[in-house]
Amino acid sequence: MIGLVSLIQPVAPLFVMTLATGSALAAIAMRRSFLITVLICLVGLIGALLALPWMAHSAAVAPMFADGALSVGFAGVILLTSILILVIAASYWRDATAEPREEYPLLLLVGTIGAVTVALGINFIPLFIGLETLTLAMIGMIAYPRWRPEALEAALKYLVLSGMSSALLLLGLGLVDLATGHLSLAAVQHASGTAMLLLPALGLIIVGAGFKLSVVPFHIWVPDVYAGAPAPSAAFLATIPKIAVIAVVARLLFADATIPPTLGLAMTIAGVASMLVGNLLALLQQNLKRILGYSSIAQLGYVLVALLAAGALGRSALLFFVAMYSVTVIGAFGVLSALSVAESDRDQDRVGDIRGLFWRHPLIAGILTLALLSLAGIPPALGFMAKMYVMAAGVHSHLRVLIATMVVSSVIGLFYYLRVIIAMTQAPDSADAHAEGRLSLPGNAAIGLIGAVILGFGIMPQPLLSLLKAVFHS
Amino acid sequence: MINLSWQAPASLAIILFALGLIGLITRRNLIFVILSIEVMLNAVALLFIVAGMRWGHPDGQVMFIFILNLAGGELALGLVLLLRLRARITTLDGDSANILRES
Amino acid sequence: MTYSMFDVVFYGAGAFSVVTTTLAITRTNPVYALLNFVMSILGIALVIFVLGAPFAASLEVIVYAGAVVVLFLFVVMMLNLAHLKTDFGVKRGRSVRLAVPGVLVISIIIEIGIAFSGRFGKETTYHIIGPSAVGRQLLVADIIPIELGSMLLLAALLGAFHLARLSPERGRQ
Amino acid sequence: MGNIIWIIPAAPLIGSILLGLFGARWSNRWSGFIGTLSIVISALLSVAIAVHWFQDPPVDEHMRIMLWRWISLPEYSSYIEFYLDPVSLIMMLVISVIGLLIHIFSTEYMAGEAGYSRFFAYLNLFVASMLLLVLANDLLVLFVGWEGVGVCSYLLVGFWFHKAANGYAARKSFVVTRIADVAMLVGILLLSNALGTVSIQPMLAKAALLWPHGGIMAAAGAALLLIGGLGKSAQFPFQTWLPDAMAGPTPVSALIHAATMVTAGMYLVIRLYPLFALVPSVLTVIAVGAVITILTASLTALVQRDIKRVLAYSTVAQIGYMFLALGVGAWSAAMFHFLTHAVFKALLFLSAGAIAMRLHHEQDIFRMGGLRQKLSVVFWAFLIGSASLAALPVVSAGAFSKEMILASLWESPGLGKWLWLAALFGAVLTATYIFRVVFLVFFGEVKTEPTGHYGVRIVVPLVLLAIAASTIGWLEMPKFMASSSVFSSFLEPVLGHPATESTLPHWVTAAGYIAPLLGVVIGFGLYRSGYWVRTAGPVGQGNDGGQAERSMGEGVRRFMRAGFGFDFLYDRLLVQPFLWLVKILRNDPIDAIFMSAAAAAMRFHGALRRSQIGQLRRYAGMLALGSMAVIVIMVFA
Repeated sequence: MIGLVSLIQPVAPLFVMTLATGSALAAIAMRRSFLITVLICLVGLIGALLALPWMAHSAAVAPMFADGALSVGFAGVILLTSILILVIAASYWRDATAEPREEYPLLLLVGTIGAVTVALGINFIPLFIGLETLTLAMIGMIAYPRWRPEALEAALKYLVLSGMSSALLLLGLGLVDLATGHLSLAAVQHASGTAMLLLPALGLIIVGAGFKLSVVPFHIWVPDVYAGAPAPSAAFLATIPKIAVIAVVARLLFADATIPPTLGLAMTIAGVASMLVGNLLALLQQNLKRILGYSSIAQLGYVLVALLAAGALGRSALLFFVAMYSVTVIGAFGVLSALSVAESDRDQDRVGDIRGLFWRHPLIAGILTLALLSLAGIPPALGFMAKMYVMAAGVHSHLRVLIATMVVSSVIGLFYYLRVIIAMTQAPDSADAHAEGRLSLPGNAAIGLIGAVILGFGIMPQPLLSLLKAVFHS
Repeated sequence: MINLSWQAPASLAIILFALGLIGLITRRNLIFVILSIEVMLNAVALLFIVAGMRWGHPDGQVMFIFILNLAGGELALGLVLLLRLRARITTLDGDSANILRES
Repeated sequence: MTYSMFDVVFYGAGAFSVVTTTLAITRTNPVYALLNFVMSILGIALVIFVLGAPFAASLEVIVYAGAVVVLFLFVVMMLNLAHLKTDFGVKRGRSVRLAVPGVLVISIIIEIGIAFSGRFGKETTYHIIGPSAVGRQLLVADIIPIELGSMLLLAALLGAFHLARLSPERGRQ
Repeated sequence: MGNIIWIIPAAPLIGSILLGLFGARWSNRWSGFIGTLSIVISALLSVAIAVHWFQDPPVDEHMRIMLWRWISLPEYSSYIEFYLDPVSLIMMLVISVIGLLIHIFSTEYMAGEAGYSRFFAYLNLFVASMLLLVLANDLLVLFVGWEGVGVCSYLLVGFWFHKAANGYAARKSFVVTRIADVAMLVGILLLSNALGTVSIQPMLAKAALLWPHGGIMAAAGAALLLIGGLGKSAQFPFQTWLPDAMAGPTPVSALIHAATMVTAGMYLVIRLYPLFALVPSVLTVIAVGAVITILTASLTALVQRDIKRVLAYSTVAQIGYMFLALGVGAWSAAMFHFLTHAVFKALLFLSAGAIAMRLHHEQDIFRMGGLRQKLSVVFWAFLIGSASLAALPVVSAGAFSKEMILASLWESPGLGKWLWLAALFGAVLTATYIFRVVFLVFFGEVKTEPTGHYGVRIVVPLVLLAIAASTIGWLEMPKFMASSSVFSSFLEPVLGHPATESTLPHWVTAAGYIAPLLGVVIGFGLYRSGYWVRTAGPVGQGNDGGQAERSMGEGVRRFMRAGFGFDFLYDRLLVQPFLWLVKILRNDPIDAIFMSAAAAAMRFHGALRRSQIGQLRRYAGMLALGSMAVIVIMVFA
């Protein structure tokens, strides 16, 4: 018994979620019920969240998993994000009764298992397995509305390109193994510089991570895949894998006080390019999902600034920014999915679709506005605060080029965020009448909560900061 | 006496990987694109075997098994997507799957 | 330097798999390509065997040659693709584009070659890792990742299952 | 008393949220009521606080009301905190009271417009942001309000969004001010980084302590903040957005683009004046820039056809006077001119709106005329406003404030006399262009017949503002008249004693009073001679006047006929150089800089877009190239 506990406790959240997956499968086998599946998955996610503190206090250590506060905190952020996405997704699929939809929450749950594995893993084996579990689950989620050719195409693109990036990543891991004989992150950390093989290996690992983070030059797939995926899947895609990978990178970078100069150079170039390219590409875009995709490219550029800004300030800036980013992005995609009908041929993702939204659904429009303001970094919203912190951390670490780019790209970015906000206040195109989704109570509650978080913590961020501090510095 | 060093098989793996990459970048037919990914994964799997050989640890083979795992999963999803897209992409031409793009 | 039987087998099988892989990715007919791919896999399996990993070699044959390629063939048959000959999609006279990936790949090889030739001398360490060692590693040390591997397969299964199912009300699509 | 101060910005904010959420479902009447009620609350509380302040001033003449902690970084913290001192008290009073009058006016003015509740939602939000701006104790909170008013201005200028030109104007105003705002944000970051705080009072104290007089850090910080202020206040070289912003509804022009938001730049400088006082070079820049602003804007105003554009240019010029005062360190003179200007310019804009209401939204002064009898209320209102703008002695409020500025210019060392001369010349021009409007609109024959009538909600604000515009100047009178210095002594705890010791030569004072009269006379003379009508310029060309090319002989004839020598002189001295100026300004060289930045962004956008071709193979190739690049960096860098 003790043996079992010591086996389970260090990976308790994974255990809980796996259990939930099994139960959900069994439930589906007995009787297909969307509601029951969603509830089981929800219970699994919440259970995993509750299991986190138990795991953190574990005396035993699983061989390939971390128990540092940083990993636990990131796992918590992933689980919270997943719960929100699950609620939004449940409301999105609610009316799609002609299609079997029980697999969707399951895929989401399995994907979250993968992401938590990545966040917790310190060995390349769980990192790799987790990442690929996440990827395969996401392909299923992207292609889930299989009656939409766009969704299938997006899934295919993602499959091929992520397959390629996984192969490159694996090549890097293989070279690490070949060079050092170890598959742990520590092998890279401590052996760097001793073996020639490690340099290209590290480069290839950056490629793999960069693909999942969608920083320039590995951003090329983002707009197409986001645009093709159904809104909840896009929300998942835009947040979960990124948080998971950021967790790994942060653990790598924050463990040492200094960042190797070549790595720093690569990250600086990627950061500058991401901020500029992301914001420039979004300028005249008419598709909201693409806008959010491009915006996420730019936001990840800001994340790189926070990652490069070493020290306590950079650390808290990173955590704050990641929390802000995931909440905000889910809010934006949540609004899109609330407005969309799953069974239709496309989501309500054109700028034209939300024209006049303020007069139809002021609350929903207000939340989308808040989310966009947050992404743009305009004061009352949480995003301003997060950007402030990142900038302060950057200034503190003398990242002049990055900070200058950040300022310039923010100005460019403002244009397209405001364009969307303005569109919401304009009179709707009467010619372009379309089916708009009914709003469900839980979905609305989730979006409303997100809106409250963005505004509330934007004005009064102290509680959030204390929370993050309590979680990450415990 | 065996005097095989690790460089030669590792180079073989890299060459196979490169072939897969070439196939992926140049072929239009999606069957070949997916085949190329399999080639790349296979090559990487070989690389892990080589690493295991060099250091004498079973991790290489463990990774090999996981890569097989991934290759199978990815293949299944890729092929089923092809089946679904068949109606739209009559010749399985990857270039013609471009509804999603900057117009 | 004397060459042992192992060396001969390794170089022979390695060369064979390179040739067959090249053929596999350049055929226009998918069936021929797959047959070449099977050949290449058998060659690689031999290489793996020579490298002292008999368990992995057998898996290579069973899973890749047995399952992966057969799955491919099924799909090719279902799609009735054998007659479709999609080429590289490069118009005549514009083969410059083909040079780009060529240059790219060659430079990757060169880079890694430089890395290989770095400071390593010729090592001749050679370990045979039998199935029992692998099994112990898998089921004792890596028990959690193995379970997670099942999650990976489950994710693929769920997706493939959902996508492949005929739509109940919308009919075939 | 102070602990309820948060209600003052909160009430309009809540009003705006309510209107935003439910306005579409409410009747116009109810929307207007809620929109106005929220401002009534703010205005009453502001007045109550002011009264209480006079009866029982707080210790140290200021109040700090902390609400909660906003940002806490290791180096510095920022609090959501309000700071009330005489300066912000006056700003608060002006914003809430004039805001209230304009809200009342709007309930009638906007009747029948689509988006009635939307209008009040925006307007309430604007008032809330503006109040936040002036009450902020902290540069970051101030910046929040700063951005908030910018967004509201954008929304309100583009209120009639179905016209493409309005959208363009809105965008232009936003882009231009935004560029300035970036400089300001950088300035704030610089100051916070250097001084470790953004809380205004401690920051100023630290700056005075740490930085030498004329030091480079102080200069950089002051200059960056100044750029932000110049942008918001539409001063040279950012003046181009304000005339275009007249595309918005007239009450918006009155509130945002005349009385309150555009003076935020001046407020910023006053709030931070100890910082600016450290760097005389920046002050000189302010003064010289202000002179350029005053002269170009006044000259431009002289040839406008559109009544609102005349007022817009005059706003630019009047804010130029405030900045001129700032440039010579006459802080309380600037504040005083802000106060009077807010009153008379709001009055002028509302009058213009009232005229337009009755004339089918006609804004061309050459299609008006003879409205003196037809619209007598508006005539008197506009006349009082004009007198105040022109600074006619004794009868108007503007005279006292402008005189105060002129006096402090004369007394300031260095460039002072030259600045005084320029300002005096500007005063002549001011009187000329505004009385040109008065004569053309209210005298002569009727060109467009007015229709409809005014309700009480139009008349009451006009009357109240008109009374204020003629009496508010008595708060501060020159020594030789009544020795009333209520205003400057009220501000003294913050801004120090005004520099104006009555050592002015009498002729200087006299010149200050005669200049406006001279301007009126010129305006009248040119009106009588028909010069204005002849030089009206083509219809619909906003900033394109002075087309008249005159022969020498004709000029002499008109000189004889009109009995005023100014016509010819004016033509040669002003119109010809002005034509040259207009030729340059027509292409808007400053505008071109802003627009080329936008164009460059678009160029990049187009180039990058082409990479998103949608083809998998191409994407794979790009991914491979990217990987190559990373490996190259890692291996060879």
